Amino acid sequence: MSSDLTELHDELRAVAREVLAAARRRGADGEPPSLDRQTLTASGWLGLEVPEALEGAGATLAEVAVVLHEMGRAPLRSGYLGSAVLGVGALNLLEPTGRRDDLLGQIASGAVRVAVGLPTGDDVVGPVAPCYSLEEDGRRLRLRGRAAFVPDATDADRLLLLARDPASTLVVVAAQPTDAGLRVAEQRVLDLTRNLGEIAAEGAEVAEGSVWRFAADPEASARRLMDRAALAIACDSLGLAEAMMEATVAYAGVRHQFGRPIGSFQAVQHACADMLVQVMVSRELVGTAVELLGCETPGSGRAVSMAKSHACAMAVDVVGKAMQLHGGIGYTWESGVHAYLKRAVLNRSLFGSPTAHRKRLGQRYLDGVSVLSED
Amino acid sequence: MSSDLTELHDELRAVAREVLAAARRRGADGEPPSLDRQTLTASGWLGLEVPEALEGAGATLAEVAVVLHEMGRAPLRSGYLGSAVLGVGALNLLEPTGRRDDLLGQIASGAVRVAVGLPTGDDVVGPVAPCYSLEEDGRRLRLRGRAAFVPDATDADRLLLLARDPASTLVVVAAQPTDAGLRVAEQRVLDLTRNLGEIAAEGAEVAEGSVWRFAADPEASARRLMDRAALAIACDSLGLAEAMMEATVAYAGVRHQFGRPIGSFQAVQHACADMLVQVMVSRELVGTAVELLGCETPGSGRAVSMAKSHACAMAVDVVGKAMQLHGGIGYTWESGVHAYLKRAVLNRSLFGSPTAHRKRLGQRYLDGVSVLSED
Amino acid sequence: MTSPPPPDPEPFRAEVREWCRTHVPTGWRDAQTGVSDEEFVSFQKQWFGELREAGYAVPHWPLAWGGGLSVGEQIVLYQELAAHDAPRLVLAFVAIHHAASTLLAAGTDEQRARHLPAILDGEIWVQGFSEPDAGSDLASLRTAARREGDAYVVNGQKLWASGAKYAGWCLLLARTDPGAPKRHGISYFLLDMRSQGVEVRPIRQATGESHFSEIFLNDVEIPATHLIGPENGGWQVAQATLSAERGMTMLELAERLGHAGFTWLLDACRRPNAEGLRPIDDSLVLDRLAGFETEIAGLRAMCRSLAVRHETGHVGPADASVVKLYYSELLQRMTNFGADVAGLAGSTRIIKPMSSGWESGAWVLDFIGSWEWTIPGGTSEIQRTIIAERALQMPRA
Amino acid sequence: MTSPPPPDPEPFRAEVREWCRTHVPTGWRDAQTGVSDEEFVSFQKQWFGELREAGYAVPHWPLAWGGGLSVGEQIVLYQELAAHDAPRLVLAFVAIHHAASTLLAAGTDEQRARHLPAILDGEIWVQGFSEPDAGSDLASLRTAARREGDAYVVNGQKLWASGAKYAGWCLLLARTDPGAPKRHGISYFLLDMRSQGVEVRPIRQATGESHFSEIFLNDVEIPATHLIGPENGGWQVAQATLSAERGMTMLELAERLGHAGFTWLLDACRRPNAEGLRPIDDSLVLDRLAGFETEIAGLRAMCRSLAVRHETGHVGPADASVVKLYYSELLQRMTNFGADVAGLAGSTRIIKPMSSGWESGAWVLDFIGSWEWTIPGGTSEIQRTIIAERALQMPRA
Repeated sequence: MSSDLTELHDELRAVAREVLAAARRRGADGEPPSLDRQTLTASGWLGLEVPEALEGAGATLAEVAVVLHEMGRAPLRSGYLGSAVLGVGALNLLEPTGRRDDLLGQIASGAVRVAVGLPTGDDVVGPVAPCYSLEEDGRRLRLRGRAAFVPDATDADRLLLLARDPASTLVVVAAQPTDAGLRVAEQRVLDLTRNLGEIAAEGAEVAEGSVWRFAADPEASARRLMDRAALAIACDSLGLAEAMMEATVAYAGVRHQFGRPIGSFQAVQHACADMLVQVMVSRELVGTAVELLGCETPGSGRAVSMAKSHACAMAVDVVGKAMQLHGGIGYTWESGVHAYLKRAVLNRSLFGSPTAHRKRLGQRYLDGVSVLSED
Repeated sequence: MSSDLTELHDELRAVAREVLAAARRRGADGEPPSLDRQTLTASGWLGLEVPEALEGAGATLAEVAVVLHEMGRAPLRSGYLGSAVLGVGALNLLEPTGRRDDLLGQIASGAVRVAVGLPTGDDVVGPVAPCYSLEEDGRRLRLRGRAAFVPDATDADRLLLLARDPASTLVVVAAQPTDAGLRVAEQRVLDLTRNLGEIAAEGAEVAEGSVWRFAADPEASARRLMDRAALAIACDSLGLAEAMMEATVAYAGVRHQFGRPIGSFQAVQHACADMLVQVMVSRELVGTAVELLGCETPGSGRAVSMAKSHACAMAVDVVGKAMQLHGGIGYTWESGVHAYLKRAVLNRSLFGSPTAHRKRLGQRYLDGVSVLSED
Repeated sequence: MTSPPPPDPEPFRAEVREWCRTHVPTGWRDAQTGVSDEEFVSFQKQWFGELREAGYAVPHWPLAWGGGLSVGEQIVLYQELAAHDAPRLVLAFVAIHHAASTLLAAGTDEQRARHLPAILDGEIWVQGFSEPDAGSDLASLRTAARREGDAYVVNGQKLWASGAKYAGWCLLLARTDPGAPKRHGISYFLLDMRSQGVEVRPIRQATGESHFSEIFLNDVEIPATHLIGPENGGWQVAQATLSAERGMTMLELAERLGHAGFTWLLDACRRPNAEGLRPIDDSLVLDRLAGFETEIAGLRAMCRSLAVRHETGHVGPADASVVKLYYSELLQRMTNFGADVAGLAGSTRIIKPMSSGWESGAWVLDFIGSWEWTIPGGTSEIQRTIIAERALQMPRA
Repeated sequence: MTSPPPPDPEPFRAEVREWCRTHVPTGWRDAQTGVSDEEFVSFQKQWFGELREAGYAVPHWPLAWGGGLSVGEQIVLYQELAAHDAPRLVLAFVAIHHAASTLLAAGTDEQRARHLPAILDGEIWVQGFSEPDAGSDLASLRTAARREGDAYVVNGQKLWASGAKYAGWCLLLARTDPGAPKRHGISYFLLDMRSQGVEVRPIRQATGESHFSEIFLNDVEIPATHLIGPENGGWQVAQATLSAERGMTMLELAERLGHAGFTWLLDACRRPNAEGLRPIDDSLVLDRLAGFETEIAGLRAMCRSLAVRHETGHVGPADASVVKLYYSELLQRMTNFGADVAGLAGSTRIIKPMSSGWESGAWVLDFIGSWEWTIPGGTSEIQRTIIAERALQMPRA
């Protein structure tokens, strides 16, 4: 990495850490912790991957990953995942059209918030099975299907829904939540720092010009988009784990029992050492995946599945251990450890469980492909 | 357990521990450690399960399990597994005949040593797939097949080979290692405390009256015999682990580093505590299986698979941890820890790996049988 | 082990089974989901009353006080209650176990006569041991009790008092001799929670519930007759009774893990996921399930052995720690696996029924709730140290 | 990180690949199985000579002494040697890494001129650090060196000296000031193993091999000119150089785990068992394989990062410990799984090839051999303490 880029990332990271920590402090009691729309817009993060010509920053997935990592460190509802990660990510994979470009610009400016209707579960291997299909109804096209656990669905002004068209080609259908035949409903989950919802299409009429096509191979593009979603969650889990590891080390340094800081007990020291090792391994895997997926390198899917399966399983272990080492305090609502644990558990399932991603890796051994030639 | 029985077991255990420890001390350098034939015969352990009418002790699997446990604590070659556990076990499942009774008596007196040709691998679920088959050749029967890793094969005077007869019924074929068409060859393994061999039958002619039938349902009886084999190994692994746990605790009490006994370091203490917990859990599972298999209770197969899978995986972990906590000394040949580790690794695979036994348990969930009704 | 073989428990088992069939309320889990505190307390008291009438509420108490079942019968009772998925006595728990065993072991005749019948009548108790700076290191507690005439005046703060908001009485540890070494200046009191100066503030837990409270004690007067055991001898009383109840309650919890817990896990694995696949059709999942069933079988057997050893007086010095450690970590691993298998849908179960145990099928909540077992009552780290030092006699640090 | 981007390593990669194709001896594993000590030494020296001629033997040394490859080129070199399953330089290991880095960091010009060319010529070294009562607690070593005129007279006993039976020279730590605090009275010597009073006794290991020896030192005279670094400053010299070689050697080992190690694991899983089933057709096995591939990928990336940080001087205080700990425990878990999958047949591989690394496909032997990584060079327990105290700055006990 060039030194310019490193400095840029350091700066982005420092600003994000400050902004997000401030937003968490502002959180009203009883309300889900969230980053308000103005602050998010002002941050410039929404347009990071939007081309400069469309008023974006023209940056890359690497910078988005920095923000995602920081958002894991300070979990809040923000709409960033729906709009900037999945929305912009989807749009950048589509054929450039005026409508697409307009929407990119509107996301960058914060004017429009987007949610993307993708499979959010264990569909990580084989042909993509989108949640929606387009049917011909005379001259019109109608949309049917239902995507569940869609990030930021209920706050979205615009919906981008991955579907198969009547020719079985993967396309993206642009819709409004208010369209007839569409229904958007929040799905309440234990993790209050995520906003997830279901988008049901019951024969919704698709407006003229709302079926958008991928610029490259649709199957590969859709899989890429889903890989991006999985990797975004891996970045988040890495951030969660890192923050909880640091919090645990800090707490163990000040909490005294038996006349000593608990951090001087070998059991606590060794548990923290294991946390660090696990976090460092995940960091490498996530970093590699961000690099490869950002460059459209072959084998990026493998790197994503490694990062997703490792980081999301690791985060549950590390945050769980953090709760344990915080003792009674860690089990209180007030300590906030629970929020990290709930998010880590949700992250583990969102966009493919560790097992599902390992199945994708394991498929290669069966296929007899030389595993090493990919390296 | 009645107090008489408890006292009997305590006495048996104490004697066995002493006899086996003495035999290990006598071990000549360079020779595989072994229990000599006279001592074994004099111990009376060979005839524990042989009926009193046939000069045996008329005891049960519970007493054999005590001896097996102690043999795990002090691993030696002895022939006990082949003759007293598998040989007597097989014979007791057969129709009582003069020949069978004679052989039982000869085993009890130490006059004849036996090996039993059973599948020794992962054949633990479904119909038994014996290693041998009987073919009709005019009026004669010929035996074909090959059993590998048969305990105590090369020292045996008599072979009992599980086979399917021409009607596909499971039977036991009694043979001599010197019979034409039979070949017994040692299979050298890393674990020097076990004597394993291959018994190949290449159309060996079966003598008149040498096909012995099971007294009860042949399929169930053969499975019972294989369960007995698996459980014998579980007892052994429990003994291995227990002995190494005790050795580690003792060593940690005398070895000093940093001016303290290493047993006062939390990392060592907690590792030893985990050993104890695992050993205690295995002890319960093995105890339950011995009780159920000894009483021919339904569900004993399930208990055996639980005991085998838990104890044999546990022993590898516990003995491995023992090597780690012994530090450099534990890695020397002289310390003897390696002998326990090699035997634990071999035990894990012998008569069904943990995975194979868990598959047998898991099959029940698929079959939709109410799992709880068995309790 | 010189005791005679226990009497055949099968007739008693048949009796309990019949009773469970006719008495365990059907659908109580749904009915107890999202209820108010009042409804919870009323349900608990009613269920306790039914058990009491059957003679099943306090089976471990001496016959004279209303108990008197043999250990073999207690094992059968808890097996059957678990097998029939009966509600748990969560509200009466401290009263019938900790309070009763303390009163029986160290109480005066008057104290027993005052409280044991009252407990059978529904008196609720809470344990006031932990403090903000005395968690794992309980002996460093600082709540102070100063003798003044016929009473002690108590000041301090207690933490992690389970069910304090419902309790009429509290088992209180307080320091009566500030000059003595840590464990030697502590006394054990029976505190009436309606006394002046007692304030209870619920603590919200990681699961969102508030089973625990802080108790603030501000110049609270406790009559000297409410001291239990000798002055400054409270630590010994607490140690003797802290693990006394472990045997049978752990057995109950182990049986529940084996019945409801494992059944729900099988159910979760049989439920098709978003892709229409059943986890149970994957050999990876079958292997994990078989591993859990095995571990639960080991735990249940260990608990039965421990209960029997309790009766014969052969309990090892860390047996209770072994069982607590193994149960709590198994519970944690199993609920973690349940949460993994349940997937995204598992996170939508945002409330669990009251009166249930630590496994309810709401996997994510159950997983988070499992820390309520690995932390309180001595963390897993403390248990390992106890096992090493007491059972294995390893040298102290 | 302000260094310029490294030059494109691809041309160098092509060069190394071509060289490996023409130079790595085919079938060396079979040929090196069951060979005598002499054949092993001769094979190692020959292979070392070939690498030296190509400029690949000591790539990490300064250019002036015969090395001079950039870190990027070293990474490529070790990746390709692993990818082509080249023999390892096990015999020269201590010489080219520990001895050389010690000489370069603390040696005099004379010492360097005497030994560095000799090492390139095949001089074998051994490390004499550990003692019977100084293992994890190395600083408590008791071998004593007493100054007498122009020489030191050494008495004591060293343990765990890898390759001592082949070595011409020894890196020796001995106590020169018995009165000073533990770490302050130790000096570092270059000991000629042919000196009077040096006796080497091989130790048989758990695997049955004897790579290690005890070294007995009985009134051994070492000329004062063979002191390296200041008298009583040996601990600091040893600390500075102990982990100096970790970066690139760990990278090499990680690459080997990723190539030969994982390939053998796949092979073992594709081999039908006694029942004719291939483990790889079980999703449980696939899941484990995928987990190992992921962990190896993480390890390899971590080693690459560490190598780069070495060059830029950004190495963290416990980075070497993190990598050593993770590698050794991963190796242990992976060889354990290999032994499990290989089943009974795995126990019949009773000998492994010389010149190989810690993975040879003889799974049970490899598993047992893995303790050679989790114990020496600081046990896993010691590594965790180092990580906690140095990287996480946790309070010392």
